[in-house]
Amino acid sequence: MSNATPLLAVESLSLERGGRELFQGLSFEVHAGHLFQVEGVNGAGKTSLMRILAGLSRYGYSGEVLRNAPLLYLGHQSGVKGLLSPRENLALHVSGQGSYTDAQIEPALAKVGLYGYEDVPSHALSAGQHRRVNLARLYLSDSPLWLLDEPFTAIDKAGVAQLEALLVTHVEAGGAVVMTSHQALQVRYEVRFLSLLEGVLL
Amino acid sequence: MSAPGPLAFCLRLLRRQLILAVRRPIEIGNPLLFFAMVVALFPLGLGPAPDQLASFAPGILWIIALLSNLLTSDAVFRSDFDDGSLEQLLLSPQPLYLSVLAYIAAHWLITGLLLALVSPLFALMLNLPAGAIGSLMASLLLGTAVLSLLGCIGAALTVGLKRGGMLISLLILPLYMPVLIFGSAAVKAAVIGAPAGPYLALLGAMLCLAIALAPLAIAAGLRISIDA
Amino acid sequence: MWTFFHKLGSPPWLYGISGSILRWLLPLTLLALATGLVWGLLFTAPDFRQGNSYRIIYIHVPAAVVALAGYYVMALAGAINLIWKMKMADVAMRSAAPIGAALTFIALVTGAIWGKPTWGTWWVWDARITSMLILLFLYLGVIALYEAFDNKEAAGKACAVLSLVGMVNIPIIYKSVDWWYSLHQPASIKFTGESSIDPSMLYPLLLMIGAFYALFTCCLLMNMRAELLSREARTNWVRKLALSGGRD
Amino acid sequence: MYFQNFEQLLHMDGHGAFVWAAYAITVFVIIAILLAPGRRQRRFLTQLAGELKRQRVTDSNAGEN
Repeated sequence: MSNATPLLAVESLSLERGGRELFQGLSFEVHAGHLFQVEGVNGAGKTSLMRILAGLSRYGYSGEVLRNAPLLYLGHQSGVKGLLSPRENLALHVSGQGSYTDAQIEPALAKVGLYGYEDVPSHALSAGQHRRVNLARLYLSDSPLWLLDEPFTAIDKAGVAQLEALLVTHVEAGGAVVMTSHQALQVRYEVRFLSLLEGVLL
Repeated sequence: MSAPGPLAFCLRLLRRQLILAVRRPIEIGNPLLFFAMVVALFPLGLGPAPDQLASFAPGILWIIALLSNLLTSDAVFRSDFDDGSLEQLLLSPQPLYLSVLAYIAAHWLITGLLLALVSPLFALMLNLPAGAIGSLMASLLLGTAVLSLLGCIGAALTVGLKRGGMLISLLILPLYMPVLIFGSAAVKAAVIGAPAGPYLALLGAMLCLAIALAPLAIAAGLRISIDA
Repeated sequence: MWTFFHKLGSPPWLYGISGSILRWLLPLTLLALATGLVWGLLFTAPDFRQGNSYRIIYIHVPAAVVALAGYYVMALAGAINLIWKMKMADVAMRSAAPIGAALTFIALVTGAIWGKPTWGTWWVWDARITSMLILLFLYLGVIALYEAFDNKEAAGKACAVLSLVGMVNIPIIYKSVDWWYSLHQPASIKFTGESSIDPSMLYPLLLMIGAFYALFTCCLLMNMRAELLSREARTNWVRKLALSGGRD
Repeated sequence: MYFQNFEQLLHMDGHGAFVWAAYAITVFVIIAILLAPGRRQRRFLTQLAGELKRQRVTDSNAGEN
């Protein structure tokens, strides 16, 4: 397994913001089946790291990031349009990773607890429900690499448990996940921890 | 669940932008209302003499079209930037060049095209000779497309800034000037009975150049703005 | 060749070499400027149609020429920054903008002053002056955009894109303004000279154009040195320089 | 020298005010853009030197404690 090409390889990544070194010489590889949780206090640079990994930040850091697989990045903002219904939000999504039929979208929305809300204008939904619309993309996605920045924010307990189960299913099926979260994952799976200061903890 | 082809994706974006616009009709109505109101300002400022208005009409109509285009172009990427959709667009495996063109096409359809369609009404209010209305519409159709392309460059560069509104006019208005020159010249030519074709051809040439190059600048600008 | 590029990317080397270039270029520039000014003001015969007011040509034309060239320098530096991610190019672009704007300003003001005795009015929508005005707007746009960004690296890239867009547009703007002017040109206003310029007027003019180019280079290098220092404030060589009181 | 005397030079057949004003403004702007970077550089260096001195003082204080 370790000989295979990693889905994501990071080599001696360093980032400085405002004269402060957030991380230095960070190197790690993400292979199929890996579930990474990035650790660090607020302001440690977790979001900066995720944006660099996704390819949104393209300068200001030094080091190499090799992306070998299609990735799905969920950031702090949900990208859900209030004027569109959840169904339209998914069917007309700007990420352009798939074309989804109603037969695919409806079960995905049902799984994130939005059954019956498919055609309600999204501005009538709560912040947590917006996040859920966004999370429904995980059920639709066939990208092997998921980069999730604080996916549990504004999600209730049952939703968190469901999401954790989804993550395990994904990595067991040969995917990989890199995520940030302040709460420990409650999963029966080997979670690798990535510290911004010390690299991969084993 | 295969990814859509580039063209299908463009059409999807176009549809998305148009649905978003149609669901907020006031956004479509605003530029037209602006157009109507500024047209009403000119007789108040210049005096109601029909001859005088008629001789200024090509310039007036073109300047208002330009301003209403400028005012709306600021918003093209704004809401997508605010809610994070723009990040997803940039991460998409689809060619950004074409995606950007879809955004611009949507912007042109809901501002430039509509302005061109209602312009005969305002042209009559300003006493523009009826013979010039055809070339007014044609020049607006071509010219506002160029304006949309240029305006989106400014929008892409300033979308990450809190106070982008005034800045975008400073960046973009100098680039609008050639379009204004040839657009109003086309109408003036038609007023005096000269052929407007050469001017329209020049506008068309500008449109081709802008379609080829502007999306590159817009794509680069969006990547920079997302990163700032 | 590559070592040269490598050195070009090294701030201390650039700081040193620009210092030694300035040491002889700056006096030379000042000398050329002074010579050109005195020559143009005192030793040339007046134009037979415009009289003495034409003497403004010795500052107006060089300023306009170099201001336009400066925009291309700025855009080129921006392109290098975008393509090869060279930090020095960003420094150069940032440094070129205010100089170009100042030269454009000179060209505009002298043009307006020249217009009063020649055309009887301070401002004429003449093709050249209008183009200069648009060029000033383009420069100010770049400067304003740079100042609007908090993240200076992003600011540099955004300005690079904007100045490249401007560079593509400048020929179009110039051509269209030129054409627009010829369409509307009132019969009473005609540009004189130019086509048959006398050698006795040409030589000081050429000297002044050269002097303005040199002036642009000097100011660019000096601005770049100041910019380099503030960007490299955390490095040892700048600290050493600060402690030694600025003597290099 | 084209002009006969100083007065003629100043007057320039009535165009003197324009010519001299244009030249004065130009010289003024040129001097401004020539001096600006030098001033900026000096200010920056003295500021940095002061910062470094302060730092050294605090460092040596820390060393004594």
